[in-house]
Amino acid sequence: MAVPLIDARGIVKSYGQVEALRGADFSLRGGEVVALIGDNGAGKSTLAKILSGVERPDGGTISLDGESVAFGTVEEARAAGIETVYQDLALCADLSPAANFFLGRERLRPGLLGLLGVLDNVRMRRETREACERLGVRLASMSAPVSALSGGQRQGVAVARAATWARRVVFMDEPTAALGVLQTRRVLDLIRSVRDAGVSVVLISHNMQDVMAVSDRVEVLRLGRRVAGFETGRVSMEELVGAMTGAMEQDERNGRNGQDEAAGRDAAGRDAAAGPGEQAGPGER
Amino acid sequence: MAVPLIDARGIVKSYGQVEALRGADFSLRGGEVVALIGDNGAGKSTLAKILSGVERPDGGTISLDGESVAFGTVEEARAAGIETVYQDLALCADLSPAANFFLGRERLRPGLLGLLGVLDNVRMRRETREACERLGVRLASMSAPVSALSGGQRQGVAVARAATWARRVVFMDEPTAALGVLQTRRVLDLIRSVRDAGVSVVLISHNMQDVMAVSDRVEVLRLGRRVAGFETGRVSMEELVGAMTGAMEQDERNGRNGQDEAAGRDAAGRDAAAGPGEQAGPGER
Amino acid sequence: MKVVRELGRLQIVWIGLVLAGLLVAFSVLAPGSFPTSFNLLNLVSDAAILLLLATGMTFVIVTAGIDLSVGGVLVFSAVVAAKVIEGTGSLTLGAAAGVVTGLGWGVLNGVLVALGRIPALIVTLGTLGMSLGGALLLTGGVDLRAPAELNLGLGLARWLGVPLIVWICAAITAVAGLTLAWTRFGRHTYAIGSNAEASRRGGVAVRGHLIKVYGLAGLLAGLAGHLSLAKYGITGVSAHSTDNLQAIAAVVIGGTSLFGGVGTVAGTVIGVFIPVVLQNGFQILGVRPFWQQVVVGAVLVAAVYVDQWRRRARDQ
Amino acid sequence: MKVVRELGRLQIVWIGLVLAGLLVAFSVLAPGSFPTSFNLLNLVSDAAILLLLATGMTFVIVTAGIDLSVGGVLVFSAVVAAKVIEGTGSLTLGAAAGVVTGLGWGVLNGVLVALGRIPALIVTLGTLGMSLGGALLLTGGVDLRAPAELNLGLGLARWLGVPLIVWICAAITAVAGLTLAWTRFGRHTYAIGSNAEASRRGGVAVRGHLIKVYGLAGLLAGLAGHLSLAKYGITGVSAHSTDNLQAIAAVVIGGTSLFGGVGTVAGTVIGVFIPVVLQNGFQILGVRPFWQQVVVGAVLVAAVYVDQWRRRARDQ
Amino acid sequence: GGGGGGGTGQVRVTLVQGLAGEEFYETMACGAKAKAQELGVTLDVQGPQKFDPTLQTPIVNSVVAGKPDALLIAPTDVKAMIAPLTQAKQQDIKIILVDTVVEDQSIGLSRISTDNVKGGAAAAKALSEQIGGKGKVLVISTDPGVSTVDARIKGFEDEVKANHAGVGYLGVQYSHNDVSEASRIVNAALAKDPDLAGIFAANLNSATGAGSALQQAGKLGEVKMVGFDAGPAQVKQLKDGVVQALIAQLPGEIGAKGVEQAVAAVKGQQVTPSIPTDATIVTAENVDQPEVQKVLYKAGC
Ligand SMILES: Nc1ncnc2c1ncn2[C@@H]1O[C@H](COP(=O)(O)OP(=O)(O)OP(=O)(O)O)[C@@H](O)[C@H]1O
Ligand SMILES: Nc1ncnc2c1ncn2[C@@H]1O[C@H](COP(=O)(O)OP(=O)(O)OP(=O)(O)O)[C@@H](O)[C@H]1O
Ligand SMILES: [Mg+2]
Ligand SMILES: [Mg+2]
Repeated sequence: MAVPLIDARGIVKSYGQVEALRGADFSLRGGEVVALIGDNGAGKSTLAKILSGVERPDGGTISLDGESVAFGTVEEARAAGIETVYQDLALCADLSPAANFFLGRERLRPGLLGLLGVLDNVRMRRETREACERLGVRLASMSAPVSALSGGQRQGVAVARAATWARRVVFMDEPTAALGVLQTRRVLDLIRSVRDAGVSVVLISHNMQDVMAVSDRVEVLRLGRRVAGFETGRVSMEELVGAMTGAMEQDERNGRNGQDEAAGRDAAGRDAAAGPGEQAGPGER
Repeated sequence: MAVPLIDARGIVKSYGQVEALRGADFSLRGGEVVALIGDNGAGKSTLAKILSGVERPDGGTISLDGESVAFGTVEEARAAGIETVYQDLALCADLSPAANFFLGRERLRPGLLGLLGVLDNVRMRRETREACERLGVRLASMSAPVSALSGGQRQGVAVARAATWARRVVFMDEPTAALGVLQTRRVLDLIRSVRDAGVSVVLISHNMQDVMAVSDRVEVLRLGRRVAGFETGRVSMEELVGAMTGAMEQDERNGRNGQDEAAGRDAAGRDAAAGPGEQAGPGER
Repeated sequence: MKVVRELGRLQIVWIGLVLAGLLVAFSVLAPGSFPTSFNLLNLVSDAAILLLLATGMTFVIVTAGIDLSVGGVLVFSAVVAAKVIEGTGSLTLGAAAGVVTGLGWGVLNGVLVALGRIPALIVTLGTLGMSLGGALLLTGGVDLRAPAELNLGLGLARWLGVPLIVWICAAITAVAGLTLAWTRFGRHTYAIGSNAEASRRGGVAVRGHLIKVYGLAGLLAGLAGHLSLAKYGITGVSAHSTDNLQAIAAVVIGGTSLFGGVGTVAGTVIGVFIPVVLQNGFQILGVRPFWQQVVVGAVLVAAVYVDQWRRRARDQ
Repeated sequence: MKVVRELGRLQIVWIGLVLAGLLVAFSVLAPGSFPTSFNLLNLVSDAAILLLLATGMTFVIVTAGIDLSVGGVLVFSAVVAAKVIEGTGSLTLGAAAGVVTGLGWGVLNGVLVALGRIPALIVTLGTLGMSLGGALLLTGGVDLRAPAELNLGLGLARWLGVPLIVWICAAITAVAGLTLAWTRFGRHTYAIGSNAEASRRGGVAVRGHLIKVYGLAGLLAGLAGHLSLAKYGITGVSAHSTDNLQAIAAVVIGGTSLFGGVGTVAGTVIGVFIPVVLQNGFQILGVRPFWQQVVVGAVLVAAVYVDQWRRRARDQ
Repeated sequence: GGGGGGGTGQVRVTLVQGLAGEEFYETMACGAKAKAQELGVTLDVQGPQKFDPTLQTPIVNSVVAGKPDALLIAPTDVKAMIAPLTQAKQQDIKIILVDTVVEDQSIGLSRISTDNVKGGAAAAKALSEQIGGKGKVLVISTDPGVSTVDARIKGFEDEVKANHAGVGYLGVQYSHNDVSEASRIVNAALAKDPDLAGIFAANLNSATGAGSALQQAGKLGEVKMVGFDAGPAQVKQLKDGVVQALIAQLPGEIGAKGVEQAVAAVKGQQVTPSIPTDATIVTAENVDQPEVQKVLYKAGC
């Protein structure tokens, strides 16, 4: 198997007194869907932000295609083909859906006007509407600002944007939290089709059905550390919940995941990186 | 049966060109859990805001305990014992969780200091922490502002707040969207216990499992109108999804809900108000 | 809370109607003196230079920033222009020097705001003091005079009966307005003001863009300095201490939010003219100076109130 | 983007260290003149009245508002106080009249902002013009004099060697600071500035609270007017046109965000003293006035930069 | 002997201007500096950014903290400056009042004052003469409440009312020291009274703005203008025909005399308690005469 697309080791990040990540590992190969799950406050969003270049880690190493990188700006991550649906969506509330969809990638008019930087609003609106409707999200008005959209409509715009622009990896931090039943299904379909197009997807979600439905692997974060990794086909929902809440490692009654404590975090991290055919046990706390 | 606690008829609300509600009906009796479901942009949040006094409707009537009211300020709704978890949470990002929890209801120090308006921060922090932990939400730092919390932690604060203060009704607009598995279960438990204490709950959710698990009745909004009402025990998830997306009313193959078109919206609304033992059919569009 | 941008467009209609209403009212009350081409032309001519400052300020405020330094930069640039003309004898070099000087101050503001992450109010308050002090140092506190060929040339030149300075300011304002409304540069300006963090995450080069925006405001202040030198024939070292507030007020009257993300140059144009027209009209009506201050203040609030009220009615 | 409130507390430590550094530096450079009780007392005494204005401004800015009218309200109140004393001969009545007048202007601001929903900048720009114009109308443009018993009484009185006016301003500032930090009133002030809509939904009486906050700022400006009348013996109709900017600058230097929700009165106190100390120190060092402007501007930016930089280092 | 100074024997004098960066006061500072150099004394110059006692008081306080031997000051208010100057007096600093005075006669060992009322009257005479004794005249001032400017206007008004019956006085407008504001005022005035005959611009920025408006309207020279002060910029305006007459005071001489008196006071020599100075009317005709050349202000030093 080739080197992982993203390989993050021992990522540490604290905000003042709060340690959001305490040495988290994460790795991702090309063309796979990895679910990143964990309790509230486990550090999932923080990890996603660090791997998207939004936040700078306090410690740890990140390599991309085997080469060590020091992400610290979004531009670098974007240049590497990484897009993200942030949990807080990161939309400009005063701008229209189309302006947000094309933010930083505005389409210009053809010809001289384009050279002068004149925007092609008609085209951008059309493309945005199309991308949203593909997700089943109907926008009542294309010129109303994002602040006038319903929660689900906003999320639809953010998901459509990331999926459209990603070339290698798309991080989706709870992309369906505000979406309706139909829209959620469409997003899961989208994740699959994006994966089929060769783009890796990292899905952060609290919905175990969705996780089971769409992911190839599941990585579990707890209190800022990776504590377990599973192959989706071979794990049950109860096991996932147990790993998230820490119930499992306390009683270790689950044979398949009850590996030796000595395997520990590092072992688990390496396992996960090695291939989807294996699954790692829960690490120590 | 007594008069409904809340009875809203023909609520109309437009924002500029966009008609968010086009004559929606809604009614609620004491001590019941009603799920309000619908596609993205169906107008659920708008309806919740109107019934919480945050927005003023353009048309329609609202009565509370059979008396017509003209909500238009949050104070009135609060005075009537109505609390709300807003979809956008409506927290002050710069303030601490405790400050948000007690916003507008600050606890003062006992004695003279209290008369001077001095806050009892210690007590407010303690009570906030307790209320959040009852939901399984751990707050790493009680003095950090809400902007430093994870998505789930924020939602936990908002849910705990509304549930703590509600005396008659609590509207919960997607209260578990950002919550983990455990926390979601706790919120569903909370909804039940709140109901058992005699407080009505309106649950807006896209998660049909949760809706089925906790609600007594389900009301369906589509394109700004109430299109169907069901008793939860007698409806399947497919039927709910069908009613939301409009698939059902198009082919009308579902006998139980395929009432005469003439029953129409008003009939549906009255039915729903009549009692939990009945269920209304989908209204016309 | 934030004003819907679409309505932002409509808003111009309303605040524009307020201005039109004022013009009509004064024309009715003083038919012989107010609506004369002589008076209106002078009115436009006196507002032209403020218009440049307010246009730059619009960009800055749309990014949720503020620029208090414009008056100081104007004076400093005028002094540099005057010195260069005096030294080289070339009007073109002088104009260029003034504009470049303004740009320099603007870029300094932008760098301190964007890279130093110091609040814009403090940065520009600091550069206001520095540029004004610098201008006084360069001149010893004694106003420099423009050479006659500038003052009598550019200062008095007319085209189609309208002063050249008005044409220049109007053209630049129009270009700036179109840039803000229709180009990528403008789009990024709105995006940063609406949500700087989201813009950064979206891949907008926020820092670079802020430097450009403050640079633009400085450049326009520099140009304003040169034009002011031409028009008034003097550097006016003590004369521009209220320029910043005047420009900010014009921008806000025009519907731009101090919290960023919303606003138009067209609104600013109207916002420049409302106080100017009020002042002119009341003076022509013979309102006593102290009363003028009172009435202008009250009418200003009322004008914006009408505008807000109409907007809210639509909003409901 | 918004500054963590907890760090807001710590920030005072840093900006306070900057002030302490300035005090030490000037003491070393001018050991015989700067750190004398005579000089420091004068320094405090000269800053006292601005402190009142800046304290009121802190509340206003924490609600994400702004008050440009303070200087005008100060003058108007001073004029009313002087007229009442002249008319009735009672100093107490005069003081009361001044304070009540200030409160009235503040409440007017608050009503227009809260109920009229007009941008605070426009409202207070309008009331600035109205109050200044009104003061000029009342006086005919000629400064009124305070009666000798006020000027020589309250104006010169000392307690424990410190001017009474300083005690008054310090006491009021302390009470205001404690109110903002520890009481329900303060909590609601922060809440409104942080998210007015969320506060409204949370049941905070946003409009009433805003009226109170602007009323407080007006009241303090009215009191400042009376104290200024006592201290300087004149109403100073032309003297207060930059008070608003000075007060706003002090508030922002002290770490309060113009976007609301964050800030402390303690920070504002330091923010008042940094420019005052700079000016005083450079004057004592004999720096020429023009250079002073340049240097004060530069040091101001640097001081806030140090503060921001330290904060960011912690933040990471 | 050099009182409370650094003990170096060098006499230290500080000049506190009424307004830093204004030509009148800068010229005064130049005159003072030249004289200080001549007498071998150290001279510091300070001044507020506005003509305003609340801004001048802190400056006086910090100057006094530095304990110079003598203080030359142009008090910005006859009453408000008494308190800080009394403090200075108590510190044994010799006080010389230049340009303006305070009410308290015991302050100021010497008072070298400009009579602004007289200057205003002179402006009225000059303007009346320019317009041939009849026509409407307008006054443009900076801000209300600036005592020196108010005095000029008062002198102007009184003189017009008393001695120039043919002159129609239109009153004062305030430009807030802003050139474009002054220009707007004159525009509106011309729109309202197309037969405007004369303008008295009470300070430089007002004259500049008014001149620009007249120039744009093509009424330069037709509407007569009288300015105050005779700095290089004003003299240029005079020569360009923007203004027809200037009222020149003697700031340089006031500065020089002030230093002379201060040094005398410090050294315990005889001082002259009161030295009034006069105002001169400068016109295009007399500007090149040597005795008028002498009174023109100098552009820096
Ligand atoms: N900017 C910040 N400042 C301070 N603390 C922060 C900040 N961002 C995150 N944290 C803290 O770091 C921890 C992890 O947060 P994170 O958002 O990564 O959790 P999460 O796993 O995404 O949780 P959720 O499922 O609730 O979204 C939380 O305790 C949170 O309070
Ligand atoms: N303030 C507003 N201005 C303009 N349009 C609005 C505003 N609020 C809501 N809308 C529009 O009204 C419609 C209904 O919005 P609402 O938020 O009620 O939907 P919802 O049912 O809650 O959807 P979701 O499930 O996505 O939260 C949407 O089309 C939305 O764009
Ligand atoms: Mg998260
Ligand atoms: Mg919703």
